[in-house]
Amino acid sequence: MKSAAFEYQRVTSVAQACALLAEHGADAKLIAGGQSLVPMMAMRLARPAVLIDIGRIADLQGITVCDEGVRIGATTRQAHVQADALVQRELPLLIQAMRWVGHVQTRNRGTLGGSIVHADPSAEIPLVAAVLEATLELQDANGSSELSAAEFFYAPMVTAIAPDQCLVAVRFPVWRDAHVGSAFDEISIRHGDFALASACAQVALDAAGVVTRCVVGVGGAAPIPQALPEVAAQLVGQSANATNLDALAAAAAAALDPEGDLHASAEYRRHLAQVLLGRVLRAACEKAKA
Amino acid sequence: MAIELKGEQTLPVSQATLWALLNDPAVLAKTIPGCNTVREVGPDRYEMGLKLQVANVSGEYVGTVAIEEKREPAHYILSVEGQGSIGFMKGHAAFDLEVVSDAQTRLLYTGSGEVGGVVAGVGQRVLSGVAKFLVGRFFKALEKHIAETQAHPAPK
Amino acid sequence: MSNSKFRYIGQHRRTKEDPRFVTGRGRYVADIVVPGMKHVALVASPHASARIKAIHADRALAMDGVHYVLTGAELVAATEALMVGVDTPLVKRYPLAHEVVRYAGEWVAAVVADTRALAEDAAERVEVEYETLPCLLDPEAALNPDAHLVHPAHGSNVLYRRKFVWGAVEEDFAAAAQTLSFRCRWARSATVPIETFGVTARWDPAQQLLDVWASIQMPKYPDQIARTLRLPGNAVRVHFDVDVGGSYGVKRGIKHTVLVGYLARKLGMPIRFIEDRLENMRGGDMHGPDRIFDMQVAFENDGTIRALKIRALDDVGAYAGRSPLQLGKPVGAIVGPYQIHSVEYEPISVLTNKTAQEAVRGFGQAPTNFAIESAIDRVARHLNMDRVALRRHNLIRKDQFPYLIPSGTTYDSGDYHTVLDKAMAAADYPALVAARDAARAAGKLAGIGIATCLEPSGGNSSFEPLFNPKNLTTTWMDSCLVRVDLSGAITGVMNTSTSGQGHETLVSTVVGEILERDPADIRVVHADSLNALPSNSPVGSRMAIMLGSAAAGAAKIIKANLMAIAAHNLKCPLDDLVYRDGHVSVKAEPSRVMDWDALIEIAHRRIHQMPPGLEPGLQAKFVFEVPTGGGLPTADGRVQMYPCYSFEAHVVLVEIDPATGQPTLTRYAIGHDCGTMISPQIVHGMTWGGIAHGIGAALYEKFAFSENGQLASQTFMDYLMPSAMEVPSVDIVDHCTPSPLTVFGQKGSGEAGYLGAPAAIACAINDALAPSGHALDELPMTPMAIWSTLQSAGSMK
Amino acid sequence: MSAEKLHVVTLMVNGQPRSAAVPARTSLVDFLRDTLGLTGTHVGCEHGICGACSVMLDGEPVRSCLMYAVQADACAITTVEGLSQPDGTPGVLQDAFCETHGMQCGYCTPGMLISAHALLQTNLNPTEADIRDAIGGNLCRCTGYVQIVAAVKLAAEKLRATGGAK
Repeated sequence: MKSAAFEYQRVTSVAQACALLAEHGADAKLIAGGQSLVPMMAMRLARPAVLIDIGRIADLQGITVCDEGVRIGATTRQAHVQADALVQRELPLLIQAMRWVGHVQTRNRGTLGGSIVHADPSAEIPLVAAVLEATLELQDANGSSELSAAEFFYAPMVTAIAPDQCLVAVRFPVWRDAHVGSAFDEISIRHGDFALASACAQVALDAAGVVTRCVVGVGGAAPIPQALPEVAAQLVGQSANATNLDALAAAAAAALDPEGDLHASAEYRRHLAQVLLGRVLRAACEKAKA
Repeated sequence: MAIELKGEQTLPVSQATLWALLNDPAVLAKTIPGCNTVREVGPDRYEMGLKLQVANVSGEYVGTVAIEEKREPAHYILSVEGQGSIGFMKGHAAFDLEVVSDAQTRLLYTGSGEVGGVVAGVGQRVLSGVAKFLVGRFFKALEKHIAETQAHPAPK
Repeated sequence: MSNSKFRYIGQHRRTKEDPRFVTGRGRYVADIVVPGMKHVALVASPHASARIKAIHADRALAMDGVHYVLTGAELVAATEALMVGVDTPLVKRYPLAHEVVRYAGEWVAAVVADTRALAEDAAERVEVEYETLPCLLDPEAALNPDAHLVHPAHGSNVLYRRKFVWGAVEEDFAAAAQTLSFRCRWARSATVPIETFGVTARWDPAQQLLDVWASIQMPKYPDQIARTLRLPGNAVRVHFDVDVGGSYGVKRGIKHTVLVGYLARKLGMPIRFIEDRLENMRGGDMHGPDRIFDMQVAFENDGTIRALKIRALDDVGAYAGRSPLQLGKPVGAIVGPYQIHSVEYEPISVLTNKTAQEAVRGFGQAPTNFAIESAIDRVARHLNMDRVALRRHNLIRKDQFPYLIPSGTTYDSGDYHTVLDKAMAAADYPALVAARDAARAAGKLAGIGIATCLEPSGGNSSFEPLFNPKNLTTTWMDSCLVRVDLSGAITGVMNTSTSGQGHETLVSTVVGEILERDPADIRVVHADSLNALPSNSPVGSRMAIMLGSAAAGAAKIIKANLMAIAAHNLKCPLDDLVYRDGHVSVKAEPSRVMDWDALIEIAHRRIHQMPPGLEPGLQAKFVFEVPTGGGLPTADGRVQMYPCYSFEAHVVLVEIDPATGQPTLTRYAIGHDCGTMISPQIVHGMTWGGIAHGIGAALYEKFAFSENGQLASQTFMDYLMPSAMEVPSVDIVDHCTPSPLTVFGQKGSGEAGYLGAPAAIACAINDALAPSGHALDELPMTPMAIWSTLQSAGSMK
Repeated sequence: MSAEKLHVVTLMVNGQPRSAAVPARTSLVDFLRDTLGLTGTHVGCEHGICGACSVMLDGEPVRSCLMYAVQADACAITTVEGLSQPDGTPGVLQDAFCETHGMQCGYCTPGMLISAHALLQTNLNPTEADIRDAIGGNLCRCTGYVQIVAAVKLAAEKLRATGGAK
């Protein structure tokens, strides 16, 4: 299990990375943490001719405040995201998700952006990005562009990112509402495994306990990390004590078209999605009330 | 791992045109995802080179495509078999062309495929999703081809 | 436990091997660098069943740094077929496929290159043309007369099938008040050590000698390598001083070594092959039993179990090896720890187009225990009887030992009721019941599992003649050599490699005990196979018994020699002398003493002071035969299988999230009796490890195949071994019923925990499911399987 | 030998500067083992699940099969060999593993020690749950983890008593 030979280039700027991507196109691949890419290369499923190491570009790392909330550099390590005080304060949902992401050893190397670009349909960080409607900052040799997370995910491990583009940062909106609650939950066979299904939600309540904003989504139960805006919309205007959360979850799950695999049939995944949606909606409402 | 696929797509061409397109190796070469060479090796039999790149996974396959059980202009079975460094793939799909109107044809497909080798052992979790994505790409390419050829009809 | 009669045995002492492991100084096969060695990568079949039409190696051979591409045709011509455990000479097997591939992942060609990476580059460029053949995956379908034949020359897919009837089975069934029957299934899992198999070989043409370093645990490994390579036995030197990174049965590696040995000799280059994880999972041939049990039980209304009928259909995959014999070992404990009057047992071993099966911890006993314990639970549920009471009613009583079971084996000793009581006390059974009932009241599913199981130990070969009448092996000896050098330092020499069992600690403890010298100062080394005394390797929970007894035997000779030297020099009859701490004194006159140094000095330098007839120097070998061994089976298939029977009683509480089917083990206790424990820390460790492994088999692990024979769980992403997050803390309560057959009363413990954990956990899950009226009879009991069962029960929320 | 381009990798390993030229595709674990001869770090799965190859990279535990040696250029690595006392005898954590017999075959042990070491760097008073979480990414097939958890507890106790000196 040794990678096929490749040419290695460590770059010190995004511009350099983009220039190389422009030159080599689909034959090149960016690497930062490599926690998903390296095993695929070891099995020779992935075999880029050129590996462009963006792991040391300072511009791609770091967590800062931005207009809509928090901006996280694409190659910021997952462990740093998890330990960051700003993220802990402003993005509780992302923090709740992080404990399900791999193991401490992989979080130390794995990057936030790497997980999003890898777009595993069961991965936690892409789900949070999709549900929170994060904005992805992309760059290529011709300049910068942006995509909303809703436009980003196409299929399992397939995204809108072009072969010559580099994800630069992800901007997560922060809710300034007075009463916000969020929840992330997941079923995996063992801790740290790919989720059989996951779900997360965030709600905001007004002083009367009525839901004013809501986002919700499921992972592992669709080809992509699936935000469910219609479900969220149905909750807005309802009391946080709404009794129809399970019905909402059931309706949402029924509309999903998950794939079955070795560990979970499509039917079981749909069922887990329903259970988890009910749980996270309820938990988010409870936390918002508290 | 076995992969089951089923679906339909309505295309803005007549049944006869669609039939011709689906029997044209040049069109197949253009629309089958990753296909880079097609060489006719017999009646309704082609040798095909495929370079598939889905996300991080890339695989090169060499194989054959055969068109079987032809019932012009409404039905055929497309069989594909390929082998490459990351394993083999094979599959077959039945295509049924239903007339919707003079300018519209519904293409119904039902098929199954299997892959073997490392991909099967490692990628079982996402194979079906990826296969569906590739079918989608095929139809997008076919629609694009139709749009192009309708705008600029190819000389006979 | 208190072992006041022993000085070192049974005491908490540090393990001899650990310091080198914690400092990164273990010496595993992949750590051994032989100058000039080249590396192998394999071309594996992507098809489960296909004819090889052609192999084109030119593109690979044209690459810089690539030395050779070996294919089956060459290897088949140059080597003998690998040994098969049963009498099926036409089920031929070679390290590389020849003409036909029979499972996905089977080796088709081997590439030799300067580095492993280059070898993999070249392996990708070897083009193989296949014509696919029908693929057989279902073991029941394998029995059909029109099934695809995995080995057409053999004429059938059945490797072994026999119906044993021990006792008046039909009469007992007819006379019993009740009977029940069910089917249960043990999934294909294995021990999957964290180290894959690896081997390096070097051929020395001047000496005509093949040196082999391997990650090995295999009886008669050097002999098999030599025979297969058509070399005399003394032309193969296996270095047993290689640390083995876990095995628990599976590190057999014959085909790997034949391949590498052939290449080393052919190419005149040292050759290394270390399996990568993909090669290991799909083509390492280390999958374990894959078994369907059809069980019938005859019993009385008071719960007395009269008779059993067991049909065990085992899917061994595409080749045989020793795997069919895994249906043989359970013959020696076919009634478990219970007084069951008669048994019918029909083991059937079939071929399919799957990865070949090899020995796995317990050699087939854990699946059998799972089936027997499932039967016991079903009887209890059927009679609405308490499962513990039912077991107590049927367990063999302490006063009944030695106890002869219907299949011809005598159990040496035991006190099953006491051990069960201890386990129940450790688990605080009433509290456990209360916790279960509280969980149920709170809307959860919860269940308690009990399993009382045997660990046959002292590994004998009796299953070989039982399953293959042409095989008349009746001894499976093991040996030890003990040497006291001129300085008085003691060295023990063992004759096999070790894969974590702590044999150096075992030998030093035993020798120290006999010679009354501190084991910390006793060195233990592993001979190579040309220096070694006979050994049958650490299989079948045998080393405490076999190596322990051999070491004790050798040490006793040393001690006797020291006594003889003292008697000669003190001019005193032996009976008047006393041995203490290595010094010998006259009982009646303690001041008349010859100390250790003086005795050693005489033994090594002063033959004039030696008693007549005693060899100078101070070393002794001892070859120990398996106690109770030596017999061949009777015509009706009765045989004394293993000598010593360890016992374990598991008590486990499982809670299941009714919404998701996800189980959690919330409490686990085990009562364990393996007689005298030589090193309690080692025994406890193996027991905890065995339970963790059993948790894997019960809940997580399965080599799953797709409909077209692809191994779908080829990596650790899909073959799920439990981590510290899944394995609970487990309380072990010891009990000691010494074996009357061994020198210190020890029994075996290498399979402890694993032999009962899957049974106990399955019973717990079924107790949790019982209120739904449904049962789950297939391992692993995954969340989806549990959920699906509940769905069918219609009790889901 | 084929002419694969070599990259010079220079890093600190266990406090010593080391440098060697290797192909870009050489994984960090192969570099440590085959190039530098530090065979204490083990290869278990090469796809990032088993944890046997864990090493400290700039003070944090990582899986050395999941990165290329070139990526570690100029970094500081601690392997299991670096957990010992300067004279090569076991450090406190290693000694605790010997005391509780927190291993059998020893193959997962180096990775286990690295993960435990990383935990104890930041938490000298770990609960059992903390310990299990810290070693949750290291598979052991021998021990059932009980004696490993006990070893880490014992090491924490000893380190608390000595103020953290190894």
